[in-house]
Amino acid sequence: MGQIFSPTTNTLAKLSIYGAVVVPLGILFGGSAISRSPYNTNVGVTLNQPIPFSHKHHANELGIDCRYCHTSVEKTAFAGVPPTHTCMSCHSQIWTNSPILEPLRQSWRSNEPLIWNRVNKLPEFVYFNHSIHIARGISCNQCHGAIQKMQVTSKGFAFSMKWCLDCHREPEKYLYSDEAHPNMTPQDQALSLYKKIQSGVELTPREEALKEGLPYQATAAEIEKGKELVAKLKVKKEQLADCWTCHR
Amino acid sequence: MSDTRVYGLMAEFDDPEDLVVASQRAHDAGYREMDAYSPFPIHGLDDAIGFKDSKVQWMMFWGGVIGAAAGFALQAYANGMDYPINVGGRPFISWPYFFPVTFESTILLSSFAGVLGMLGLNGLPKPYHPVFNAPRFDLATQDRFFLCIEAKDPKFEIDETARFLEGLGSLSVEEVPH
Amino acid sequence: MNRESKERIEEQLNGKPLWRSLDELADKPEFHQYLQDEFPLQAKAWLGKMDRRSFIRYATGTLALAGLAGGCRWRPQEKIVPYVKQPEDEVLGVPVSFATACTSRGPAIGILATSHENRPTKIEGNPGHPASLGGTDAITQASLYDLYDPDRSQYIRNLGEISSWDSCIFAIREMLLKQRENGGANVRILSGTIYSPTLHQQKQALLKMLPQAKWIQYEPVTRDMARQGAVIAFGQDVQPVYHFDKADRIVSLDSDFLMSMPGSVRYAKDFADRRRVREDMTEMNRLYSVASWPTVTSANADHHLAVKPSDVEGFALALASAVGVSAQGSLPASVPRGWFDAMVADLKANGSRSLVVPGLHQSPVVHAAAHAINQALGSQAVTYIEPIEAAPTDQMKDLAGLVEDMKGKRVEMLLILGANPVYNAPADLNFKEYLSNVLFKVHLGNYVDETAGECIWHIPETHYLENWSDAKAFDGTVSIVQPLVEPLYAGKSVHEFIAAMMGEPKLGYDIIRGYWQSQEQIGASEEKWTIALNEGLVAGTASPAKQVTANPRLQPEASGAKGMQILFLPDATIWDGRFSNNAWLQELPKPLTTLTWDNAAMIAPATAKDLKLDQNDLVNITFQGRTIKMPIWIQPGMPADTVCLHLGFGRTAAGALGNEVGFDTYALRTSQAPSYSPGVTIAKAGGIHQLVATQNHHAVSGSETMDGRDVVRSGLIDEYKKNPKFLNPPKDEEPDALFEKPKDYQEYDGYKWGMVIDTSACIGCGACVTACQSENNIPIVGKSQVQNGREMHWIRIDRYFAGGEDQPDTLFQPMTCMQCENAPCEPVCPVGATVHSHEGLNQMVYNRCIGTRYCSNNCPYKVRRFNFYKFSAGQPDLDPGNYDYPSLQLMANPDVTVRGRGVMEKCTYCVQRISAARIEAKKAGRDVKDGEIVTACQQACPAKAIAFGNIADAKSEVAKQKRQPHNYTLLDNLLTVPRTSYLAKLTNPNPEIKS
Amino acid sequence: MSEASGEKLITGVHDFASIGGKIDDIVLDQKRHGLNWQLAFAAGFLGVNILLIAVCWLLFMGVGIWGINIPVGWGFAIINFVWWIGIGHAGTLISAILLLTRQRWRNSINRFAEAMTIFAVMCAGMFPLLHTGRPWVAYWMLPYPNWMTLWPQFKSPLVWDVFAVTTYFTVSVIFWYVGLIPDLATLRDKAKSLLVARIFGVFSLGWRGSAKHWVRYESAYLILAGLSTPLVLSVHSIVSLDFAISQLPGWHTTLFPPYFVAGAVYAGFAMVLLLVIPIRAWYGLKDLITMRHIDWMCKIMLATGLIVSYGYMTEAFYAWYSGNPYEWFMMKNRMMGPYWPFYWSLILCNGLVPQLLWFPKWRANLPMVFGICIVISIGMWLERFIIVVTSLVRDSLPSSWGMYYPTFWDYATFAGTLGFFTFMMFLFVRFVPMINAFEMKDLLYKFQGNPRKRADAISAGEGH
Repeated sequence: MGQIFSPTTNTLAKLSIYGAVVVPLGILFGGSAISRSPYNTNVGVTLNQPIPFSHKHHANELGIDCRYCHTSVEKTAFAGVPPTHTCMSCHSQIWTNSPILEPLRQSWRSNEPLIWNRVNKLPEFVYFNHSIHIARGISCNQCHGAIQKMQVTSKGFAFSMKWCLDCHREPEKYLYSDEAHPNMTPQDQALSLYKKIQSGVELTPREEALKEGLPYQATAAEIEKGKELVAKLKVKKEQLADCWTCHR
Repeated sequence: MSDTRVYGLMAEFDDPEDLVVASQRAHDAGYREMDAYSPFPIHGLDDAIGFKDSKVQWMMFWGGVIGAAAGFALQAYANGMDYPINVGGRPFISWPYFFPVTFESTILLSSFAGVLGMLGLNGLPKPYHPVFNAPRFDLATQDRFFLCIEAKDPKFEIDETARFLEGLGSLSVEEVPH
Repeated sequence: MNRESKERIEEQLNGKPLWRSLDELADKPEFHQYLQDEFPLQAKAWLGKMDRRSFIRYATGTLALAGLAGGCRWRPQEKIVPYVKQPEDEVLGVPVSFATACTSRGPAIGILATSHENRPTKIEGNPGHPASLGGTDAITQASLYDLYDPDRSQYIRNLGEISSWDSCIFAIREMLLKQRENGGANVRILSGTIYSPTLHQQKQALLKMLPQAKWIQYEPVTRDMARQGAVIAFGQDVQPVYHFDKADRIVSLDSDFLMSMPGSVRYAKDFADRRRVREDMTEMNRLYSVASWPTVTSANADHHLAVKPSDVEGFALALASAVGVSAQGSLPASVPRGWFDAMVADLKANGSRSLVVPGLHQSPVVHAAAHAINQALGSQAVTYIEPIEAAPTDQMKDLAGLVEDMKGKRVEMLLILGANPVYNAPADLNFKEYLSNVLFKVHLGNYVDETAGECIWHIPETHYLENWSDAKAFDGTVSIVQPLVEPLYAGKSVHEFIAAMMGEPKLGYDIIRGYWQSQEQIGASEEKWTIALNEGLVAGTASPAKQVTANPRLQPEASGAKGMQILFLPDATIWDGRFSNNAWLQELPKPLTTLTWDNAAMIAPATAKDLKLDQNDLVNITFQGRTIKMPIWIQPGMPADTVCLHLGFGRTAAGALGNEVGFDTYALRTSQAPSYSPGVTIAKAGGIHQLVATQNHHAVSGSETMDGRDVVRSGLIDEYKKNPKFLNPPKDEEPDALFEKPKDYQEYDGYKWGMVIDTSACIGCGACVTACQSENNIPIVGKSQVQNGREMHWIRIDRYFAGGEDQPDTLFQPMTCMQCENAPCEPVCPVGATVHSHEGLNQMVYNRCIGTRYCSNNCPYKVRRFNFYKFSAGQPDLDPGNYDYPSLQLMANPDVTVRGRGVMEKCTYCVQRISAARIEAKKAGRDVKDGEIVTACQQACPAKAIAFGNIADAKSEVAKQKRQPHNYTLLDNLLTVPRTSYLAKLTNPNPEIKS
Repeated sequence: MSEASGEKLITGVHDFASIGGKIDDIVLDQKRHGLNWQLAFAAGFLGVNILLIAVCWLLFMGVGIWGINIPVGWGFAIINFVWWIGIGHAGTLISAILLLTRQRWRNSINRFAEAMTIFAVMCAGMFPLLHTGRPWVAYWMLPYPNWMTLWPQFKSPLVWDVFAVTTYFTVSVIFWYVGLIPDLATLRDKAKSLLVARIFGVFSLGWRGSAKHWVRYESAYLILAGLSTPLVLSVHSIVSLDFAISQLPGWHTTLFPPYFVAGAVYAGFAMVLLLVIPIRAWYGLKDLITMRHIDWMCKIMLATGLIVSYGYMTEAFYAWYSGNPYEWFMMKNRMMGPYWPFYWSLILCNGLVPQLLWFPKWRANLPMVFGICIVISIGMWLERFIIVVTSLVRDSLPSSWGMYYPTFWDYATFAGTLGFFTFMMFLFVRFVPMINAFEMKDLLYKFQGNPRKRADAISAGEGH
């Protein structure tokens, strides 16, 4: 029956070819972009808490040691969340009638625990141990971001497996010992960062990055030192990246 | 000197051999911008209209080569470099283990290259084409055989060419409008 | 149901910690309201929910209970719930362990109970306790499940209706006052055997208050016979304590001292210690077993004879006269003369280092004879002590007396404390019928069981992990039972109950402390008390040996009985039925039979042929005019013309899991013939009942199936002395691998974990299986799934027979993941969910597994287990009963993922324990010490047959054992290079006896 | 192929138009599809629904609803997978290998066989996916960058399967479609209504039958065939490696690849015949799919059947000759173990019954051929059952032996895929030209010259 399509259909045909290439790629990259965005990872997303607790104020401005509240951080897997009692040890004296602390007092009176919204969460099948990381001098900020800057606490990094492996595969890039205080225990080193920030002493680039909660590229020299440290601490790199180190 | 009012002249035959002969003579007569149409491939028709092309073969060859390289590289990178894991004490990179996937990717890319190449070179998909304007052209996919000398051929001169085509023993000669 | 009432209650519940709230709630009207219009089960379900809430409240941080939910964000926001005031002694995430004692089976076994955030999660043996020495048995391991059992009694009930403690105790007091008028002549108290000094004292006090009252003890499994035997032999009741470490030649007269006697756990270790062959230690003891049914003990014997129950007596008497005790009785025809003479000679030759052990269910004469023989041989391996029961009596007689009184309407008030006579009293007493003559009946028990159903009042009893108490072990040593957790429900301990009943309500602690205040071993000293608690035993309480002399008059009683005989025995896992609802024990394959979720009439293959019976055939068993119908199980090693019935099944009020499992054999048991008797008839009833065993093939070596397979290796110690490598012949040609291991694995210089299992020491009891189940959150799957080969146990005990079907030698081989260095499972996994660690572990990563099951197909040892359903959530047919069930969530080990549906799992060498130890060592800047990591199976093993450690360290125990000449790996022809290896089984038969 | 035999490939008097008509009208004239079609299609549709139910229940409950267990980790799912893949192979073999070997007789059945391949592979492809414990993460078997930095484990035969089957499917579809383009163009030009014309127009991509097109077309088509040949051989070899790579007695054998391929072709041709015999009758295609075609297919079945039987013998012989107790026990267990009836009916179905095909008169007897094909299909399924199940139930350690009892859901899923296959086949028959029209015209021209000329010659002769 002669011509059944108009010339424009040729253009359509061409377009459809490009579409067949572009659309799937778009979906692929779009999807992965979303999955890496805060929408999925919650990085930097703050949650409503019964009390707008500020690490900035307590850890940085007041300079309270992390271990004052997170008592078991260098002893066990869990850092530990402070019982009401810990808060009350100060707040029975100061801010005793500030309205934002009412939930705290309420909890104290009624013996009802405060119920916080969890910010940092690993899947059930990942077994993370705070104490050993602290024992290697890994600063809190390495994983939790610039805690001392957080008015309301939020997630510092997306805990992706790749991100964990970066360090577990090449610990020498992340392990360091503080030149300024050579005979400080790793535990103290891990937690000394904040004191330095408060005292405003000169920070090394690495510490600067930690302070800002940014990733840091170790220099060749630092990596060399890191290697020595790895050897000194008898860190078994291969074993660090074995599945059962974190999954059981 | 060519003619822009029409796409070309279409001669119809009812026998494959006639078409081959006609095409041959048209070619001898110096026509170059022409094409022959048949419901099934006819041996020698391409030589008759003086057409040579082996690009498809080469595309498929290179498709295969790339497929093989990519296939092996993927495995070597994934299991050998990016995340080498000991499975049952096997070597990280082990070509016998990697052969099957390499082979399959070779075939896959090669056939993609072939088909896409074939369509591309043939300028398909192209739902609209002037030759469909020829009134009886729908028989070209059934039981008739056509020879079309296109207007863009320098030697094309509508009456002259029409006469030439009729001289080839065609059943009919018609103008193919744009 | 009534919505707002439920909400109101939930509010109040959220308000306070669980344990207090329940008690208080029980009195609130809306609570009754709610529970009436709710089925008890559902009521339980949401009461359960509270467990979880309160548990979350107590356990901050993430605990891996939710299984493999995958890491997506569209999940409810998780909460963190810290303490208000944190307990001084608690460091979050660090398990604490307390010394206490398991009294589930009566006599105490010292244990160390591990607790995570106030939840007991694991039970281990107490190395310092004589009855444990660090080992446990399956029942002790599984007693943890009893604590969290969803079907435990949770409310005080009056005629089935929820009631309150106050109204209950008020009613009892009222009745008691009335009864006091005539000195309590119409009051009876029925309890289980008393091993608790404190309870005994309370008993005396109560009887002082009610001089005319009677206190009866009854348990289906007693030592009545042993008691009578002792009286025959010594004129007084004494109890033997055996010292297998001092015994070179042992004769077991139908006893199962390795598994089902008080002290078995200890005995197993002492026995096994004498069978651990090393290059430099080739002296073994020798065990002769004369058994009326195949037990773990007879399976471990160097010489074993299967004889009818009644023939044991003849054998004992013959042996007695052979060693010079005046006794009449001739050797039964079933015992080969040559065999007997050789044995006697062997015993005499070893004199004081010989030992004869009678079985608890054997007749008094056998016990008496055994005592006499031991004395005649001057055996050093047995001592005699005061019985560990506080008040040993003839329980069967007392029970009969009680029934008489009930019959004569002389009983007005009956207190049943932790006993279940309605179910387990002998059939001829018709206990249930006459119980209805009693007006006022009170039942204190863990479950709303058959007896509770017949009583006016029921009070939930506390689990031993919930209460204060004390108990004697097999040698008289007293342990203080201390609680690890407040009672989950409105439970009362028997001590608290009696105290309250007598009008001086006290807390369990005060009662126990009060008693020991008056005992010189502790007295007022808080220090001694603390030591007793920390060490799990009261120093200096072990009963001293008594000097007794035997001059028995030994006359045959039962011997020479003709025809088919019936034999009643406690079940290997659920004992007398008290553990019927314990899922772990029900699913634990019974030793030798590997039967699960059932009991059966065991007969010998020969007998089966005579009676033309086949496996699973239903038969009518008629004994003394009563008949029950049950299936047949044909068991190699059973004596001919004997049918062996196990007690404890066919319960009707055990709980969701225990009801209607197996067949009630108490229906045939009479007070005259509680253990064995002739005069039973078996007739085919038509139809079958599918019995389910985890190992269906009686693979007998030399037979078609074992033909040429190099699976278990065993041999004679004499051979070994000549050529230690005789079980490890050099291969004619060593096949070598086609490929080379990756460099960094060859060069890795860290730990290399490995395991050795000594099959000479392994007694095959199955404690390791339950220990593993408890440690690794292994779900149970139920009968139908086991039948389909889907049981989930990570370690199994393979059982092989050698020799003929009638009296086969038995070989046990515990099978776990072999952690092969060239693991066949690994290369076939498409997603790398099972891969190799540098420390040599075959890692199984649940969260990566997509469940192709290819790894299992390719595993030559078939030690991988697959979650065909969401077993951890009780699918498809065990809901409730698994880790999604609120109360059972508390039982889960937080250091191990609870596996979801569709993933493969297997033994991990307890990697969570490895990780913990490794991290502690790293923090301390040292290496992990040998013995610092103990796997669950190794820890539980009473015979200490398992060694685990770093094989890279030549000085480690495991490395030493791997160097033994009789160390071999399984299926080494496949070049899998397993990290788990075996020490071949060596036996020490009497060369004089030609089999 | 000699002229003489060649002529027999088209019977009756035909010219280009009439041949085209015979094929195209089945699609263009929808009234042609009568009760036969409706019944067959209804049966297929029922099967599809069964499949849907079975799959939903599976996804809801888990693979536990099947009979699989430990030790038998693979049951019906893998058996059916191998069986379906095998059936697919005949299609590729016919279209590719016979094209390379210039077997002209392929032309009338290749389109049909290729369609069969595609649908068979669809059925096959479902099973490996469904049989995983967690199908929703089965995509982890594909290599894609992710922030777990995890990849498929390329040493696993299952990953090879993924690549082999997807490649096989893609290439088969391409090959089939390329073959269709000219015929779709024909339909476009013959269509009565504009709509139909446009639909075919879209799918025929504007094909004009130009000589230049034909040149590239033919070279591409030929090389595709050249690629498909090793492909089809590789696919079933790789499938057989699922077993051969493992250590299981009865699986761990180098014999598998060739013997699997032969078996595949065997089963495939049986299936082609099962479909062709009724359809050529229903749609009056006896002139184009002639008895000679059927005869040749029977001969091929006979040949491959003999190869397969030889495979069985070799298997038994080496089990004994190896002197390996595990292997020898495995063989004895197949013959005399709990599944002995399956083994011997396998020998009957695949070894003995097909021997009837030696006799031309049986090959010419359509009901008989049809029956034999059914027997062979069953036999080939049994073969996979024997390989998968009997090897697993009795492996190295007697302690872990078990049994395998398929459940209702196993059967339902299998029946479902059979239905799905029928369903697709009959949709194909209705909406796509089931015989390659342009090749038939070509064939006609090659063997008979231009039919019209011949007709003129005859009439001229009469003129005298």
